[in-house]
Amino acid sequence: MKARVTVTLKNGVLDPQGKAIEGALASLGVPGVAGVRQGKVFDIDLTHSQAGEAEAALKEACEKLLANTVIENYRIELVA
Amino acid sequence: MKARVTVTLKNGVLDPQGKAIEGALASLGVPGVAGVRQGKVFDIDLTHSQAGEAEAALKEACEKLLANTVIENYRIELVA
Amino acid sequence: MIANAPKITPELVAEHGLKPDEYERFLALIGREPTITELGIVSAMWNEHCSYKSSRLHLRNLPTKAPWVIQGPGENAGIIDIGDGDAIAFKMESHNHPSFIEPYQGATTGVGGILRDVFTMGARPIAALNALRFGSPDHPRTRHLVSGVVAGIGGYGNSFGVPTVGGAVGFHTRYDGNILVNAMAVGLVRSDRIFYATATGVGNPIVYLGSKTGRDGIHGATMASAEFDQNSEEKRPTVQVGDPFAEKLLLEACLELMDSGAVIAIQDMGAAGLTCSAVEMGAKGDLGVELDLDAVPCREEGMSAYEMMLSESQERMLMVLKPEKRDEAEAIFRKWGLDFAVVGRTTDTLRFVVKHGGEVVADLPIKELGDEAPLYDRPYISNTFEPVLTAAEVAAPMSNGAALLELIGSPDLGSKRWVWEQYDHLILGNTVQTPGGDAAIVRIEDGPKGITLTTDVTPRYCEADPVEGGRQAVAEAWRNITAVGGRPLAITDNLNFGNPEKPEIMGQFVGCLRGIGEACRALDFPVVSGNVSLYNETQGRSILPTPTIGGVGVLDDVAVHATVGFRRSGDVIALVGDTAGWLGQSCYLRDVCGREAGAPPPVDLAVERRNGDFVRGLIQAGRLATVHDCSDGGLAVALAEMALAGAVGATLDPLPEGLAAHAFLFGEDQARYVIAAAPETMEAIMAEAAHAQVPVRRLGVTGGDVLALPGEAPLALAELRERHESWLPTYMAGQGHLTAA
Amino acid sequence: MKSAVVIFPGSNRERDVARALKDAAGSTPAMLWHGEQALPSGTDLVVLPGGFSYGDYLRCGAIAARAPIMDAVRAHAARGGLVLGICNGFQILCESQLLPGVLMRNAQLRFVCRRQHLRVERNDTAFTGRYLPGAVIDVCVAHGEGSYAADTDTIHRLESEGRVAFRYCDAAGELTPASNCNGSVNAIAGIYSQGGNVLGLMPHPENLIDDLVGGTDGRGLFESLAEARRAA
Ligand SMILES: Nc1ncnc2c1ncn2[C@@H]1O[C@H](COP(=O)(O)OP(=O)(O)O)[C@@H](O)[C@H]1O
Ligand SMILES: [Mg+2]
Repeated sequence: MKARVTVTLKNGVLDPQGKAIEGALASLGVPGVAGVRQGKVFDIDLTHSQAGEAEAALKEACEKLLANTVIENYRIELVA
Repeated sequence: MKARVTVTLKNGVLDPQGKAIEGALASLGVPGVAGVRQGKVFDIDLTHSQAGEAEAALKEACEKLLANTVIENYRIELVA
Repeated sequence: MIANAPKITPELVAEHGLKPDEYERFLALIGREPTITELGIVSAMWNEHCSYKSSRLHLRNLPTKAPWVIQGPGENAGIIDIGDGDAIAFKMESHNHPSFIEPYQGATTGVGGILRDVFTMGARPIAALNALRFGSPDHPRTRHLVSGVVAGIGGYGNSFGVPTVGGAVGFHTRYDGNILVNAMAVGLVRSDRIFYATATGVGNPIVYLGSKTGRDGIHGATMASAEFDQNSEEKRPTVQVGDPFAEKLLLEACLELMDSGAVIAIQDMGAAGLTCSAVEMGAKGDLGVELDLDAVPCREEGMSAYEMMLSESQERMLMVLKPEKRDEAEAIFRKWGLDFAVVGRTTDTLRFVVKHGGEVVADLPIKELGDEAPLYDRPYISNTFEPVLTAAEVAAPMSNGAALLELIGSPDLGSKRWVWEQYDHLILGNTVQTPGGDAAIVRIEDGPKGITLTTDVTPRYCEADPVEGGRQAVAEAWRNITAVGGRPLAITDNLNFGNPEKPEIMGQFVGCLRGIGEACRALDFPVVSGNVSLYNETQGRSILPTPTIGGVGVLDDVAVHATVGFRRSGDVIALVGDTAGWLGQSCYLRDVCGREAGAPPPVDLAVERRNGDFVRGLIQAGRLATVHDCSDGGLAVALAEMALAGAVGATLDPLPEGLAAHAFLFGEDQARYVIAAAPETMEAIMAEAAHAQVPVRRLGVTGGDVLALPGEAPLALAELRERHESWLPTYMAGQGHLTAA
Repeated sequence: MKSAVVIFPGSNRERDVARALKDAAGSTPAMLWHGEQALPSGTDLVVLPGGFSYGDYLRCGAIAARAPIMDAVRAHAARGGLVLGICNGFQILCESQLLPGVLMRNAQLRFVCRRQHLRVERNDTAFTGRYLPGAVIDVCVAHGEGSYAADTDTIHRLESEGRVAFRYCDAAGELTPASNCNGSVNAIAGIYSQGGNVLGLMPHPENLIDDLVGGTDGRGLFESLAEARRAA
């Protein structure tokens, strides 16, 4: 089974990376970019055969390690 | 308009971070994780009103800056 | 008149951390019910962090003056004169609570804040240090906290471009729920180019500079002063995120702006952001301030006046500018890509007026916000002292060598290389003494002058006897500077304690402060800046009293200094200072015998000075180049560190009679230095010492690749090194750990 | 020798390298803002210094590689002009495709600042003429993303064309796992362009130019440059 976990910054938390990229895109002349926020994705291979089990394991992975829940949200999707 | 750009490492490119996460999850006792690869997402606000224009701008952003196409692939999705 | 919604209820007042009588005091001051924005403002101004209401009374007793002190406490940083028109600005500050909640960002913003304090005064940062205290290594959060804090300190300092040249790391279960992150910054400024926070002139523009304002850290300052409880992990969204790149731009832009002659006054936005900075600038200059929040650059939409006044978004500054230089100033900031907005002006009303959306949302008497802040003479009780432990009451080890191996590989005494290798300690190309020595040495520009820096405190001594512990912290900082050959000039302090409303905690505070004051006076080592962090308690359990001392000294010729490592075979090793074999509160007692007991070693300040002056004189005369002070772990640990640092072993003479071997080797008597020099030089030194009535005792000779204690199997340096270097990396590689990204 | 140091907003070792150029190569460099379009005329050597050019939040050097001045640097390199990229400068050169490969996060996933031995792989270039063949020098590193990687073909080409400039090694010149401070492929610490006129390296020779501050093993690189210019 495969899954994708997407971790993004909570609203309101400063994103210096996004800010820098926004500035750079503007100076490179890419038109129409009004805001950028950067996050992470994790593509995960799982040995689970049951979706429920896989989701439980992923949730644990997010809470314990993948996301910094102080400032980040996460989303889990099973992809195959 | 909003878009999400996902940048992932090409197959075959070594991902030390993903490897380390895999190891850490194992020692934390999260079951069933057989592989992890880490990538980036960019959530982008656009002022474009036409999907075609937005996509062209995003493609330019990816080629010029967001992805290092030597080692990374990118994917563009318009979300709203 | 001021619109008043919502209604101010007692609950709301309590949520703002104001006690009922404090609120009454505020009501009396303004003569009407405050607006919510005003309540926010006063809660920020009157909390412990900004008002020093529990500590002010006692801080007044610290010596703050010396001929070389240019600026004592009260400005963003203290400043001392190091000659030739050069001055050093420095300060230390804590970011304890935020770092416990989010270690990486808590530490980054701590470093960012202290760097800003230094460059706000016109000084370019040239060095950073930090003092860290974590809980027991066995505590489930410790590894995560160490990893995040260290990565955060490095992440910010490395990117900003300042060398992190020293510090301290310790572990103790009393920090399990309250770690300490104390960061120190040191900057160089010409003594005629210093900038202050005092506004002057009526009608001058007040300018906002730097990053945009978001909802970060709202109530951060209140949080820093509130005791932790289990719910505090839910206060998470108040976490601030640091942006070292923005700070680097702010530094360059501010220094360029200062050079342009446009700046009248400057103040960084630290705790309680816009509120504290604006009030302080006005109050110091006996001026009123009017702010128009509609002009404040915001990162988020729909921010209220309350939120803007209390936001702790990082990398922001407030300045009063000469009106005629406004455009020039703006051009400089635009060049660096930073926000620049005129957000107010100085007035002659002595009122602090805040407008938002065309309405007045606050109108307060500006001086009283500071001057009339509550001041407490909190009751305190002196601690019951631990009895003196004699060596006979402390078990000897099976083997002194085995005990030494255990100590040198313990969490507190093991090498901190894993930590400081994550800090860029070499950038700027002036780090003459890197981490690993007694004090760091940083060359000033192209020399020949240098400064020497250290942070010190021994919390277990402070707990056992606050006065003695306070003295010892200052004495150790003085000694570390002396040990490299520096002339100690001044200190900054970071006073970390528990809840001052408890008389025994207040007793620790008062006692430590008395000890610090005595030592500073006796050693001509005044306090020029500092920071107080109280309420470091979780569920009623307080941290060990931890008054961290950051010391600064000067070297007239940076090439003439001493280092820790043995240099060659055949040198004679000697000990300066008397050894009674004091084992009370020693590392030996704690880490080998498993007891924390007894009175700490007494500090005789006159002896301290005599021994130190003697050692420094020899170094400065170019006659002595190998010196290490004796501190945690005593003589044996000092000798092992010298052997490891120089990769040259040593063989000790028979130990003195009449003193138990373990007391001689592991006792933590103060005012001692281990020195090494060629035999003929040492002979002359010992003769002079006898003449000057400084006790010096021959210990042995250097050479070989073992450390040979008398009557024991020699310890291979390789084994000592393995023990010394392995604890922290092994610990950090432990279960489930991943370095903070 | 006429040298120029490019300053990006987050550069932070530009003073260090300027001092090294002045002390060891006798060349006081022009300090060039990244927004400039052209190099001062007659520039022999362009240096991209260490730092965090634009905060380096995306990929190190990615944004800097697209700065206006980089077109001029490319043109200079194409003419055979000398270009030296140190640390962040090396990352920028790779992102600009003036050099092949990428610098990934250190294998241990931590920033590393320490003294580091390097093996000088050849001493017949403009950058290394003053070193003895096979010299082992003691300099320092200070980076979080310095693990050199490239596809096997590229590595093969670099190796067979003698384009590896420096490798991480121990004091004896041996390549050991412990001496490879960031897990770089083949312990690569620095590489040359095909023409040998562009050098990128992660370590900081500019911080080792003074006996008082750690040693002088870094001087050779700057002295070599000055000498190569005199010979040219
Ligand atoms: N957090 C830190 N940051 C930088 N350097 C550190 C840190 N912790 C310890 N060090 C360095 O390690 C060395 C030993 O530390 P310590 O045992 O506290 O020294 P001392 O006993 O002489 O005060 C010192 O040079 C110190 O600067
Ligand atoms: Mg010391």
